[in-house]
Amino acid sequence: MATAPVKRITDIGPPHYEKFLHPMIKKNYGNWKYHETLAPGVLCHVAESGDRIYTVRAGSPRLLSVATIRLFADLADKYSGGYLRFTSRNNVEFLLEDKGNIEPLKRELAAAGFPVGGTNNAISNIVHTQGWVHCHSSATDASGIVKCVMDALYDRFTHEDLPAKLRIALACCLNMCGAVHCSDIAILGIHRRPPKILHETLRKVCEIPTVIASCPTGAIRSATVNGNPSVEVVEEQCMYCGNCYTVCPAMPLNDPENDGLSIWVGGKVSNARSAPTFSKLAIPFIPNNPPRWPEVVNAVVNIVDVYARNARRFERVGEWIDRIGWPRFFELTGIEFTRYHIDDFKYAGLTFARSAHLRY
Amino acid sequence: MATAPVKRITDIGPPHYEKFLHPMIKKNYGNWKYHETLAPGVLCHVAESGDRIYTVRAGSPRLLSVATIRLFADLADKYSGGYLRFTSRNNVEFLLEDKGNIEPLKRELAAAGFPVGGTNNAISNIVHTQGWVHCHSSATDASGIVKCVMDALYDRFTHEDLPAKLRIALACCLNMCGAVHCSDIAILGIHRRPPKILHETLRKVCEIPTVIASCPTGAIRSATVNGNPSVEVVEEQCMYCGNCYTVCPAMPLNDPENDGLSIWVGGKVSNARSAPTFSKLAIPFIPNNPPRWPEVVNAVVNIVDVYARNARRFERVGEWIDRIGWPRFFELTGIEFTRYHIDDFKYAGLTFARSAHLRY
Amino acid sequence: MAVAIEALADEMYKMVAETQGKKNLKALDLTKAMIAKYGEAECSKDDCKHAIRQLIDSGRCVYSYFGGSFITLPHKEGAAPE
Amino acid sequence: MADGNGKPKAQMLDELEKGPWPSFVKEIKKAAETSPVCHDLMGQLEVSYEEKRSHWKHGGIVGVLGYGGGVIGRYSDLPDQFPNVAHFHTLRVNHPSGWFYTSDALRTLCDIWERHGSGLTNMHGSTGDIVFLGTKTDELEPTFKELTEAGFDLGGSGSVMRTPSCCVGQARCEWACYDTMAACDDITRTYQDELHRPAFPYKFKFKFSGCPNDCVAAIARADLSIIGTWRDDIQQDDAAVAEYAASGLNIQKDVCNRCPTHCMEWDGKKLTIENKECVRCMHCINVMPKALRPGKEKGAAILIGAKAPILQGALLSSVLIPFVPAEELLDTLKELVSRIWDFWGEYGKNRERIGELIQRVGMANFLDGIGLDPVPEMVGSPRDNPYIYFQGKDGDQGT
Amino acid sequence: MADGNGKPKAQMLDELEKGPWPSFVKEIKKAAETSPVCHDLMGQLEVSYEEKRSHWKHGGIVGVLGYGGGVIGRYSDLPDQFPNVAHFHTLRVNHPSGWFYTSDALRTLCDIWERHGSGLTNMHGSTGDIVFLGTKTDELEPTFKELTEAGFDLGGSGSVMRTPSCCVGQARCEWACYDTMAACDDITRTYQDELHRPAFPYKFKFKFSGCPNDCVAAIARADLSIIGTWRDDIQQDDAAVAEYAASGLNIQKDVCNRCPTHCMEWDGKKLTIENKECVRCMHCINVMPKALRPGKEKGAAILIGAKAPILQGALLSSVLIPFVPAEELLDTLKELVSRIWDFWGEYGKNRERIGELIQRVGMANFLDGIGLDPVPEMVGSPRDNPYIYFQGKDGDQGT
Ligand code: SRM
Ligand code: SRM
Ligand code: SRM
Ligand code: SRM
Ligand code: SF4
Ligand code: SF4
Ligand code: SF4
Ligand code: SF4
Ligand code: SF4
Ligand code: SF4
Ligand code: SF4
Ligand code: SF4
Repeated sequence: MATAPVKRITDIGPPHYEKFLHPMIKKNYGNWKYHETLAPGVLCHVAESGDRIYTVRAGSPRLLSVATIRLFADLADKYSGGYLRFTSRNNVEFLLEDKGNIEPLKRELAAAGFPVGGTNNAISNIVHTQGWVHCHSSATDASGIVKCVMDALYDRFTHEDLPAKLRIALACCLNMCGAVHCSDIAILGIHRRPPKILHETLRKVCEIPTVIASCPTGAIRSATVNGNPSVEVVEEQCMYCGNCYTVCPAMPLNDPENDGLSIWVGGKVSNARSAPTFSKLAIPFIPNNPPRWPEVVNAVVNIVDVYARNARRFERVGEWIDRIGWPRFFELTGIEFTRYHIDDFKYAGLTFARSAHLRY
Repeated sequence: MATAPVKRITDIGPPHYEKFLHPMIKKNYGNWKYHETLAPGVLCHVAESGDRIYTVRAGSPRLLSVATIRLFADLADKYSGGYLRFTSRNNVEFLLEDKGNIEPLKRELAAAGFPVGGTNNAISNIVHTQGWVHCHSSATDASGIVKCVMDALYDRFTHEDLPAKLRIALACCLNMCGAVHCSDIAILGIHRRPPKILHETLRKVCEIPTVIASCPTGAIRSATVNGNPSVEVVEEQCMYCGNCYTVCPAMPLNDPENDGLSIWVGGKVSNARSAPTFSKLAIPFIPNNPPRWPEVVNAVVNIVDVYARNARRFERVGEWIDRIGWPRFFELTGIEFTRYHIDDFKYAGLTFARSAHLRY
Repeated sequence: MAVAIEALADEMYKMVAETQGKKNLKALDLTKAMIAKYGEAECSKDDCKHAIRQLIDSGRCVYSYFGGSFITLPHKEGAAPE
Repeated sequence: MADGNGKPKAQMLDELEKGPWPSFVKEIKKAAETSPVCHDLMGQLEVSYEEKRSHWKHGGIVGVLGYGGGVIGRYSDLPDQFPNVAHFHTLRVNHPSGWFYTSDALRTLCDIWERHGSGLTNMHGSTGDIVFLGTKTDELEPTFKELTEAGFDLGGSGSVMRTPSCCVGQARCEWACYDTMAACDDITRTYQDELHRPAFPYKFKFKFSGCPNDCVAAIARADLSIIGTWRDDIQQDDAAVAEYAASGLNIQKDVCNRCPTHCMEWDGKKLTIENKECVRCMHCINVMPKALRPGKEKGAAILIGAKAPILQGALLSSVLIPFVPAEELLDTLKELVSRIWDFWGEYGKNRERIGELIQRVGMANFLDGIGLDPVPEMVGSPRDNPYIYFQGKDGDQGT
Repeated sequence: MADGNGKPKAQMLDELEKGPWPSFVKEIKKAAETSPVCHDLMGQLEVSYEEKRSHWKHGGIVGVLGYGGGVIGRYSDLPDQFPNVAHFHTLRVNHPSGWFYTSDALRTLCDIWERHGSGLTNMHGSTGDIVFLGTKTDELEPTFKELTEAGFDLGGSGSVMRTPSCCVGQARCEWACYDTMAACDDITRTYQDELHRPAFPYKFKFKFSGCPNDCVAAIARADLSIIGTWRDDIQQDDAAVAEYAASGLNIQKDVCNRCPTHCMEWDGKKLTIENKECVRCMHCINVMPKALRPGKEKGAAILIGAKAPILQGALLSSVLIPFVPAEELLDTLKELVSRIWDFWGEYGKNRERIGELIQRVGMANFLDGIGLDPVPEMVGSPRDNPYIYFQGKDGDQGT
């Protein structure tokens, strides 16, 4: 590591956002009155002053090369006075003063392969994580699956014809980077085998008490291996959470045959109508099938389609299932209900059907 | 203990109910069509056949002398062909074929001090337990408090003017004999000090491992006292559940200064509208104040009155609170919200306010 | 060959007598112990049930209750007045 | 008390004779007229009132020959002061289904109890038994003898099947979806041995309610809660609906808006129920009993596991079998119960209720153990945590 | 890949260039035009695709001088095959509040990253950072130098305050009840030390949403979730309501029936909101933005404790302070945060998030610890179990 330069700058924080605000936004900051949607992906926010700012939102793969970022910068210079932003779901938004720039911008984006949409009752971008592109922990890839699923849901991004917003997220392991656990549909990478123990490495790089303490189910016990202190895993007690691997690199969980994905449904974040809630298990396991993961794509598309056909207006996925009941969700989607769906973790008892409210 | 007589009768079970059914009930068994309420405590069930059976329900202290039971028997002979029953809330019901008998029966019941009522949106009898009349475990009396509360709620028994049914129950310790934990209003006797340990008795009558295992919080440890094996209680870990006392008579919890009552609200059993649900803590502690327990009576009457004034039609207590929110419940009733109201047991996290749904 | 009910009862009685004052035994404990000893083929749950019934009906053992029901030798209760 | 038999006056208890609600103190005094035991009960109770504490002691061993349940032993800790209640055991007498009696049956019970005990009862105990409140050890066997001769038997206590109970059901209720009284009686009779001879890890309760109104609170306090319901559509009489509307019922507000699934629509003339979404909560039927009735395809749901809070917190029963046609109920129930009791006997710990055992081993393992397939009706919702124990060996690609 | 530099062709990845959605493979290829690192990334990724497993290894210790966060170390486990990604660390660059940029600012970032790394980014990471994806250890310090000179700094990783983030808020949203961007920026700036130098038991995240729609998912994934709301009545424009009705919106069905507290009434002409019962869920406002608006007395609720499921299951944040007026928000927040961090530092275990600590010690003890009074808004409902630890000494009669 380099030694410190004399005038090393640290702790300056990010640039102040005001430097990056469109003048019209600066002027009307805090004084917006209402908004309208002009087309999928195109919003118009109207200020108390009467000013109007137009937003054009384009889908992004999130993993961007500097070349593409420069393309966005060029488009911003051309159409939105050089002002743009990204959204909390990794879409890019151009902020236009001139309504007349909307169509030309959309055309250029289309030509470059960036769809406009994702607003209102559309499916927006999939919040996701690193996968095989960067993370050691991953039970599956992230970007590849997102690409395949969004290819299949492309029209749902460019049209706003769902009953309500539908948010999809993907995380490549149980750490669940992102708000996967509160998504209308979540795709989650999972391991299904206990960690392998690399005893030699473990001896060198891990603290045994920390490793033992890391296991939520107490599956890890100290053991002597080849005369050296190490650990062993009681396999029946392991539910493959990977926490031991996080604290100790000598306990990898990767297992090409048994790693794969699971699908979760019905979570949400907003407080609109119903309270925020976690996603629930829909499909316990789908094998990894790169490069196009057809089983995952079909599973997600199926759920989206069944939802689109059956839900009422303004019903998020979870709200729809609440109304029709889980038995009917499984029936309509054709998904099999298994022993794995029944909770056996901490709050298990509370998830049982504790009433005679029954639909047949 | 006596030795077995030659022809000892055992395992015969209860008398078959058919022997005790009114002929009209036998005739129309399973063929009732609908019912009407003629007056509080007076129901008329109409059979498909057109037959009508009239029910007159009278309140009872549950603790009955044979003298009173004989009085009921006499009244039954006089007015209902000798047929009567008791309800799941310990009221007595006379089953009349002749409508003309209703008023005379009511008059005689009134004269004997037994009110008619408890149907529909009235307060019915208080389900309760033994208290100081029979149980060693009790932190308070049962019958006495019930008497005082029902004296105060007498008009609510004889009138049906509440928004919905309101079920009160009382249990004299945490064992909660009865459906106390799912009542609109529950009165619960509680201890507030750890058990005392009678080491001499313990040595003779209790198994130490069983005693230690009985404690849900692990507060009991083995200890040597005066050279003999015994146990000790880590006082800060004890939450006075009394389970150790149940398995070992040498660990009584009685403590006149610290025993008392708590009030719980908003539970229900029926599946009507909302699912069955537990009662929640309203008042953590009220001291025992025999013989008339004015603080308890006032607390219950206050909750009933506030509910009666504010709830909408067909809203049970819990459903009403759900609508107005707990903050407003505490405000309207003037009950103080304390640290004890915040759950810290097994499912604590789930009871926190996990949304931005807020009323001000 | 199945173990005779009387023999089971005797054996159970012995267990109860030996553990009296040390450990309370439940009907299930006695049953499981007998099955462990003789195997399900020789000694069924039902046999054990009959043996226990014999033990109790004869007055040799009684049921006691401390938070749960146990099988014990007849004795005067600690709590009963002199 | 006022009869001057040397006991102190029960001044505090006297306060409880006042007021309009029937007084238990009056009852004790009535009984005292023929039973000296009741004087001492009053005396000891007055002391409890003064000292604010119970004066009873545990009792664990008394009972009738051959039975392990049905008697609760109780001793005074002031036996010198109140010798008549030095022993004060209760007998739990199994009530007839639905708590139906004839006046003669009641008198028979009264006579027996007056001869052998305090003459005080609970009609009934919280589990449903007729509770004979207070007698001496010596009187237990004679009381039992007279009871059985009169056709009554003891109920449960200890680690047994407890006295089952049921709502009035088809005897007087138009909503009963199966014969609760017959079921309760049959189960009670079938399992006499399990009721009287403790062979379980802990208590086991059955309660039978004829419909989801659950008038015996089965879902809150029975290990096995059998709750009547129906599978087809609500029976609807449009003319009667119109009558309710005409008579002033606000159908939109009081019926439709309170339907938990909002599956009803009222256009001012016609009520439409989307029965597929109805959860059979009973509300609309309760409000309009002449217009709406449960469907014709009747039966029951079987739920499992309720109990009071000791030790790990209270439990409500949860769905085990979503629907059994009324005709098949008893067979299904018995078949099921034997498998549940086997599993519980095998894996249950002392003082572990079935609901607690299920939580400990996991519902899926319990279902495996009793040979039932998982169905989505069993859950309020599927799991929301990713901590799944996958079964099967290496290389298993399935679920 | 097609450029024939001796690496195997990425046949599987090529499949991911097909289809209408923008392709990350195309992005990697674009970057590969100027960065040889990306060839090896493609190569290793193709191997992962073939073998269905990650080929990255943990890396824990790399970083820039003086900071303990902002860099995630990463090494290939196939370094011989793909030497250019033998090291492949990421830098987390703190984004400006609201993810606003000028084209120039973006170009500056691109230039720096092209010089020092793979030229691949995430815009943005799930926490909100600009993620510079992949470089060697040697390049970390030079990258950092150029970044700070350009006015950018690193974001968080490890046991630090993580990069706070916020919704677009008052910059472009009519519903923002406080200035999310200012709050986010202020907190980020105030706690630079906590962001860069790990001194906590574990990570700590802030997220700021301007209203209960919660467009940054604060309630699901921030240890401190600041969610805008209002205290007075919804602002209502009756004429605009009528317009919505006229334009075909079914106000009864789509607005009133979906209100969670059923506190709205629509008689066909006039919409009446019982504001006392409104829980500020936003639904009606969302549906009729021209007719309804949040009240005028604006501020925020502060919630605490959300996190992902490792280890004890996921948590949602729960209400800590029900309402703080917008003007007082930052002061209140800072005062609160210092007390929370003190408590956490005192009692938190390694890798224990604040939400887990609260569950472990109990909310009431936590409140005592940070000096806040309990209020009923903090609970969904009061406890339903009777296991209360009463405080105070013998003889304490109070509650
Ligand atoms: C730009 C963005 C905020 C930002 O700072 O980046 C944003 C902006 C708006 N949101 Fe959002 N939301 C944004 C992420 C979210 C999220 C977070 C997420 O998806 O991870 C949520 C919570 C999602 C959830 O519940 O799971 C979210 C829940 C909402 C809702 C509530 C919808 C509901 O019925 O549950 C509304 C109201 C509505 O759409 O009617 C809303 C409404 C809006 C409005 C209409 C607010 C306004 O008046 O400007 C904005 C345009 C919305 C649109 O896309 O139709 N926004 N919004 C985010 C765009 C993400 C994207 O690229 O798609
Ligand atoms: C890069 C990023 C995913 C992404 O592709 O966007 C990420 C990547 C990692 N996360 Fe994360 N987390 C990222 C946002 C999140 C979020 C979302 C958020 O912050 O809003 C969460 C869920 C919210 C939360 O904090 O609970 C999240 C929950 C975790 C956890 C589980 C923490 C927990 O308490 O449950 C871990 C495990 C850990 O900390 O050991 C983790 C650990 C990791 C590590 C450091 C893996 C590890 O065990 O060492 C990953 C490094 C991957 C890599 O190679 O770069 N990451 N992680 C996100 C950070 C980018 C950024 O700074 O903007
Ligand atoms: C007689 C009895 C059954 C028995 O076998 O003994 C009974 C009988 C009837 N119940 Fe019940 N219920 C009886 C205990 C219960 C219980 C159990 C309890 O209170 O412990 C419940 C559950 C209470 C709860 O949810 O906490 C109960 C919840 C209902 C309900 C649902 C009310 C609701 O809206 O939640 C109805 C429907 C109604 O009243 O509209 C109902 C309705 C009825 C009807 C109208 C049924 C009928 O058509 O005959 C009966 C007359 C009711 C009345 O009192 O107005 N019955 N009913 C019980 C009388 C107890 C008493 O003396 O007061
Ligand atoms: C008599 C009765 C109360 C009453 O006044 O009605 C009663 C009285 C006692 N119950 Fe109970 N329970 C009575 C119905 C209940 C009920 C209600 C029910 O059965 O529907 C419950 C709640 C439901 C349940 O079973 O969970 C109940 C839950 C308990 C518990 C807690 C059990 C648990 O698993 O949580 C205990 C503690 C124990 O078993 O050690 C208990 C223990 C006791 C003991 C035996 C006290 C003890 O620890 O030894 C009490 C004897 C009192 C006495 O002196 O007679 N009693 N007990 C009820 C039985 C009368 C009858 O047979 O009809
Ligand atoms: S979800 Fe797991 S595998 Fe994916 S980036 Fe986060 S820690 Fe890595
Ligand atoms: S993967 Fe999780 S459950 Fe399995 S041993 Fe590691 S820490 Fe324990
Ligand atoms: S609630 Fe407690 S004190 Fe009351 S009767 Fe039951 S066990 Fe005894
Ligand atoms: S009263 Fe309960 S918590 Fe206290 S020592 Fe006894 S068993 Fe433990
Ligand atoms: S539970 Fe149903 S069937 Fe039984 S009495 Fe109550 S309302 Fe009637
Ligand atoms: S029974 Fe309940 S759920 Fe079914 S329609 Fe009637 S009110 Fe609705
Ligand atoms: S959270 Fe509210 S204020 Fe912020 S962008 Fe979303 S809708 Fe607007
Ligand atoms: S904000 Fe939500 S709760 Fe309030 S009135 Fe509107 S829909 Fe109802």
